Amino acid sequence: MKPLLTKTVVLEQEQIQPGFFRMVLSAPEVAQRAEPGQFVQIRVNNGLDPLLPRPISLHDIDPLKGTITLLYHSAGKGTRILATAVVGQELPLWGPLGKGWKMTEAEEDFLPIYVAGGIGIAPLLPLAAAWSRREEPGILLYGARSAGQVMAVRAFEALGVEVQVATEDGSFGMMGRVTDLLEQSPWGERRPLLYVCGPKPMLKAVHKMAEAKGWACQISLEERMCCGLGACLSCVCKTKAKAAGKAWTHSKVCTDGPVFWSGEVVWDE
Amino acid sequence: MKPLLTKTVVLEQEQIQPGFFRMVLSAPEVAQRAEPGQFVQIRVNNGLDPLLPRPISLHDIDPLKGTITLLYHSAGKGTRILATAVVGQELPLWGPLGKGWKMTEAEEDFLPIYVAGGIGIAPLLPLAAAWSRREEPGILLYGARSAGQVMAVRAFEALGVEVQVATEDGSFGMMGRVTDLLEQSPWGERRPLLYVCGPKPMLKAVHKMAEAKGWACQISLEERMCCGLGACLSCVCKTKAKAAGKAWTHSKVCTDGPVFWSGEVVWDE
Amino acid sequence: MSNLAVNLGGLLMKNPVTTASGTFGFGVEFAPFIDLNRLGAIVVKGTTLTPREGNPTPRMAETPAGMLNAIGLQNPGIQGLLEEHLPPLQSINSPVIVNISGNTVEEYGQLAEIIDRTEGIAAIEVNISCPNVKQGGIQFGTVPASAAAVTRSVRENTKKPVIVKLSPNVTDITEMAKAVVDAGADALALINTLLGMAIDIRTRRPVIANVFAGLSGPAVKPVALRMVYQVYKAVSVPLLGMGGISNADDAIEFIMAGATSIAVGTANFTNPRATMDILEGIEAFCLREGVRDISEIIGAVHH
Amino acid sequence: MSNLAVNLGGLLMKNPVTTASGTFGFGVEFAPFIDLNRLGAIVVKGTTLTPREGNPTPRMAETPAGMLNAIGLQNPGIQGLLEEHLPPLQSINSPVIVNISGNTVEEYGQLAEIIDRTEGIAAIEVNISCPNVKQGGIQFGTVPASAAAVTRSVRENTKKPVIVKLSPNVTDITEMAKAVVDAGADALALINTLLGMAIDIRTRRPVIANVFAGLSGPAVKPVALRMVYQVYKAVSVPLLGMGGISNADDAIEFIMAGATSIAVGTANFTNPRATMDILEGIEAFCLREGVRDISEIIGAVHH
Ligand SMILES: Cc1cc2nc3c(=O)[nH]c(=O)nc-3n(C[C@H](O)[C@H](O)[C@H](O)COP(=O)(O)OP(=O)(O)OC[C@H]3O[C@@H](n4cnc5c(N)ncnc54)[C@H](O)[C@@H]3O)c2cc1C
Ligand SMILES: Cc1cc2nc3c(=O)[nH]c(=O)nc-3n(C[C@H](O)[C@H](O)[C@H](O)COP(=O)(O)OP(=O)(O)OC[C@H]3O[C@@H](n4cnc5c(N)ncnc54)[C@H](O)[C@@H]3O)c2cc1C
Ligand SMILES: Cc1cc2nc3c(=O)[nH]c(=O)nc-3n(C[C@H](O)[C@H](O)[C@H](O)COP(=O)(O)O)c2cc1C
Ligand SMILES: Cc1cc2nc3c(=O)[nH]c(=O)nc-3n(C[C@H](O)[C@H](O)[C@H](O)COP(=O)(O)O)c2cc1C
Ligand code: FES
Ligand code: FES
Repeated sequence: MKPLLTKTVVLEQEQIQPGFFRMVLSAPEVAQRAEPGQFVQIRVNNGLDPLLPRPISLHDIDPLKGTITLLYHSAGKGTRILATAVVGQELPLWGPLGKGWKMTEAEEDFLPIYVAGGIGIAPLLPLAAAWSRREEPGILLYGARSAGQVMAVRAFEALGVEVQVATEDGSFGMMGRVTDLLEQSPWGERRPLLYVCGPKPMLKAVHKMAEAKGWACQISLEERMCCGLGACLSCVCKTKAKAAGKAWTHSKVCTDGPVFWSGEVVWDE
Repeated sequence: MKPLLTKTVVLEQEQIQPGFFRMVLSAPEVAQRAEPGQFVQIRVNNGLDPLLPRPISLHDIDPLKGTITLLYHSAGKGTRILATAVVGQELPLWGPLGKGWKMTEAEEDFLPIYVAGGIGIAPLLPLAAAWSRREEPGILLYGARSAGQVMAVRAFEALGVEVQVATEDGSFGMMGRVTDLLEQSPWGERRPLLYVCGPKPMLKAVHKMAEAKGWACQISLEERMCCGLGACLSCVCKTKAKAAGKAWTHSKVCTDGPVFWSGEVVWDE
Repeated sequence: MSNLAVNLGGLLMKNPVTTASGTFGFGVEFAPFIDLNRLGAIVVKGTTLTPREGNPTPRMAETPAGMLNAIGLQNPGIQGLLEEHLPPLQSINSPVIVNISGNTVEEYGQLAEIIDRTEGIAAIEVNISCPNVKQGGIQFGTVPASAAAVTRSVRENTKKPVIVKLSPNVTDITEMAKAVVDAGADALALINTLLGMAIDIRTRRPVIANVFAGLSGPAVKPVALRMVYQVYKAVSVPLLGMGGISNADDAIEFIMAGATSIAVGTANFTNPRATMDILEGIEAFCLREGVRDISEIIGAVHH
Repeated sequence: MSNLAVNLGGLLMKNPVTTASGTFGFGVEFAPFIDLNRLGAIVVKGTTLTPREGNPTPRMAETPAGMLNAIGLQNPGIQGLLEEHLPPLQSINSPVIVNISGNTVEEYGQLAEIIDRTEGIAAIEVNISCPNVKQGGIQFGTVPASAAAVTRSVRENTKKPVIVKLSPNVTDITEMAKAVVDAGADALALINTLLGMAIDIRTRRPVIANVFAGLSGPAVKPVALRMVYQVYKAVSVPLLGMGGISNADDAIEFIMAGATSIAVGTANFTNPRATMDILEGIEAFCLREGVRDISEIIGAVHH
């Protein structure tokens, strides 16, 4: 569905963990068009500082209420300003953008396995919601640095998702990484379909495991963006070239992705 | 007294006429140092847009409460942002700056006549307060475009100041300009000391009258400013040169002024 | 309603608002937000003879009121453009301008020759100033004789309007302007990006993989405007002004400095409707100020 | 505590933080806000042989993340400086650098000669690049031979460290840098302001009385940083980096690009304590990153 430019209104803004915020926006037309894994380009204020919008995934899509929810880390200048937005404030954004998680090919046989690292949990919730509507809520394998970076677990559980958490310091769930959770293949006899979102090193590690084990796998990528529309070519990533004689080509994370089948993705060394 | 850089807190913010705001800030050290006719350089936000501070006069100085009051027109980008500041918000500023109204030479004989045009009323209130503490509240001659641009009249009246207003459309007081009020020399036998603040054409007109009639006259000037400290030389105005053979020299509105004796000021054609 | 139609060196535009190459893709990307038919013209992404993958990432960094980009002319090549991206634009009622870059003077001529015989392309914008390509790029844009040679090569291969796009990274922009006008340019576009860089102090490496990158956006507006003003005084061909235009007031500043048309670049990223907002703002300004024909205010600051 | 002392072409500074000429008056203006003794050096307002009233107003305009100024070198002349403004600085424990401008090559020499025999001035910054003076100014800053001539004239008249300040309004900054280093510069300062302008669309006149003005502030930082990077590669004298430095991170970017010292300009107007905040931020960075001597990170991005 085509994206649109709209002025949203902040309905809720809450710090759910130190530095991590959950924001509900009134954006009926976006909510009606959006699919899990898509994102929006949000302006954090009306001025020139910062100049560019920030890409943030849709963490919840409620077409009935006409709302979208963002889950974000106040990481730098722009998201820190976003975190100061108050209820009632207007925030312009455009979206929904990009190609989200692919569900069609997987419909029949697969068991959805959400593999999240840190704030990478954000775009997986609406996917789990969609799977749970198909009565196949799946399993969440969630890695984080410590308990202070574990979010949205209850929302997954409410959907019937089985949740397994690993933290590096052991302050929540088992001590270890998300790859340790994956090692245990907690899906038994079922064929897993991995949906992966998180920091780049984690994406690479999971990708490598999936390839070695032959698991189906989709990966959500991040790149610096200007337009989010496929126009500026800022946000490219390397993907397998279809043309002969070429190892890779540049795809646009914003419109060809952000979600790719792992087989498409070519990592830089 | 030396200026200082300080983080003030907004205590009150009120739209008193369409586009005109009165803002009370907690700024104890500034309030203790400030004199009538001085101004502050205020940052309207913490970002780079707008980059520069805005010079705003002190409209009320309360060293006991530790507050200063600004009366300002949301004229452009910066002041429009200032007008969105909410109670409790921090706003950095430095001040008090500049040389304010001069009272010493005038002490004995003169009757203070405040001559204001539009928002030029702002820096005259603390001056009237000082004069009224000397039990010589004086007369305010106030010109504005229409009733919607007449402000602070009650505050002057509360100080015992006699108030005469002229509006161009006659919607408040007499129809006419502040120079029409001046024509009537409402000070009777007393020697007037004019304190003038307002738009440039009005300053020129009053200056011309004062020269013709031999009235003592001080004028508060405005120029675009960067530093407000006499360092950048952005804000100069022409003043009579002391050196022989020169018609004028450049003075700094921010530190040599903003208030000048009318005899010092040289207008551009 | 004021008359906003302008003639940019033989290219008739129904209004002065067009897009800056590389910021508007191939036009259709913005179709969800605006009516492309309302644009005075559409300038598409820079095109080369053969396809290019461009530079590695990061290719972009935000800067105060600006941005750095080092896309490195990623594009599908002229054939890709003609086959894939031009057809969807044919139903649009706005002239298409193709922005071209070559590695050699000859390549510019070849590109011009291909475009000359292609229907549906109204004019050529010659990019002699892309700072993100190692080979050639910057050299053509900063040496008058080279810029003139490129211009002549294009001129000799097309009858379509030739708009030469100047680099701001020069001591004297008027010298460049005169050289390319003498060599046959019908109009000049300015400015391309200023050469800049940014450093990541944590990694102690340049932020942009390519090290250097082009600065655009509101930050550069004062420089761009000054150059349009200077070039207007120096040559008599019409100018396509750009560099930091974010709103109608900015656009009108460029027009008053001497631009016949203006291009919206980085502003498309901060507001996908920027072109329309600017067009409507120009219309409102003309109405308010009693400007009956936009030509009344072109170069007004010089009068 | 890390060692922050640097040697800028013979001028010993206890830390790399100094002020950009024209933005810090004669130092004392900022005494209410900061301890001048903590500055690595103080660069005062540009000085000429005879007093100047400068340009008419408006001399200043705000731009996106930047500002335009056309002060036009208003100053009390070298005698006025020595009599009025230098004495108050003598009690300050930071070296004073005087920034000079001449109308002719000879005037630069005369100024240098006067400064050479004046106690209490530690070094000379030679402004060959002020864009706001009709006579001479811009010419010296954009033609390598003229810049070299000015530099030689100063060099021949002083044994004090000579810092030549370069204009960014050139095609190739390294060519200018090499020319003045060959002519005897001990260090280079860069950048001065970019030439820009602004138009008031209501009056249809330039905003600045002088028409053209110099752009400074965060907007220009990417260009300034790129030039410091390029010049560091091209010459071996130390560099005084400036252009849009607003905070410690900016300053460290310049140091990593190759600046031995940095100057704070426009930021003094947005925060009169900017120099101190930047100094403290550099100290904190060094502590955090285990930098024991600032020299470890000068030019780090090149390593
Ligand atoms: C498709 C997509 C979806 C995303 N979804 C989320 C989400 O749901 N929740 C969340 O917290 N974050 C998300 N991010 C990352 C988020 O966009 C960045 O954290 C944010 O842009 C950082 O901006 P800043 O102003 O805080 O940081 P700054 O450091 O001030 O940003 C400077 C510049 O770098 C860019 N940048 C910095 N970090 C990143 C990054 N990791 N990815 C892309 N650009 C970056 C910014 O956009 C900006 O242009 C997503 C990114 C992408 C590309
Ligand atoms: C000493 C002094 C005292 C002042 N006191 C008051 C006051 O008490 N109340 C009040 O409403 N206004 C006052 N002003 C005017 C006020 O500073 C300007 O209205 C304000 O700076 C405009 O900023 P802006 O962002 O709204 O407008 P913009 O148009 O966005 O400003 C753009 C630039 O122009 C400068 N500028 C624009 N207009 C003026 C002006 N008239 N004077 C100086 N600089 C200007 C701004 O500072 C800024 O740098 C005073 C000015 C001076 C010099
Ligand atoms: C992401 C990006 C890509 C660009 N690509 C091109 C290009 O391919 N060809 C070209 O001539 N200019 C290119 N430019 C320069 C713009 O067309 C324009 O000249 C410049 O950005 C200044 O305008 P602005 O400040 O409005 O963006 C590009 C600019 C950006 C930001
Ligand atoms: C108001 C003002 C006055 C200036 N005067 C001078 C000057 O007299 N001599 C000089 O060499 N540079 C002068 N400059 C340039 C600065 O020293 C500095 O090179 C430039 O502003 C870039 O640094 P910044 O972005 O940190 O301000 C002036 C700059 C400003 C803003
Ligand atoms: S962000 Fe512009 S193409 Fe992807
Ligand atoms: S504002 Fe800087 S000298 Fe007056």
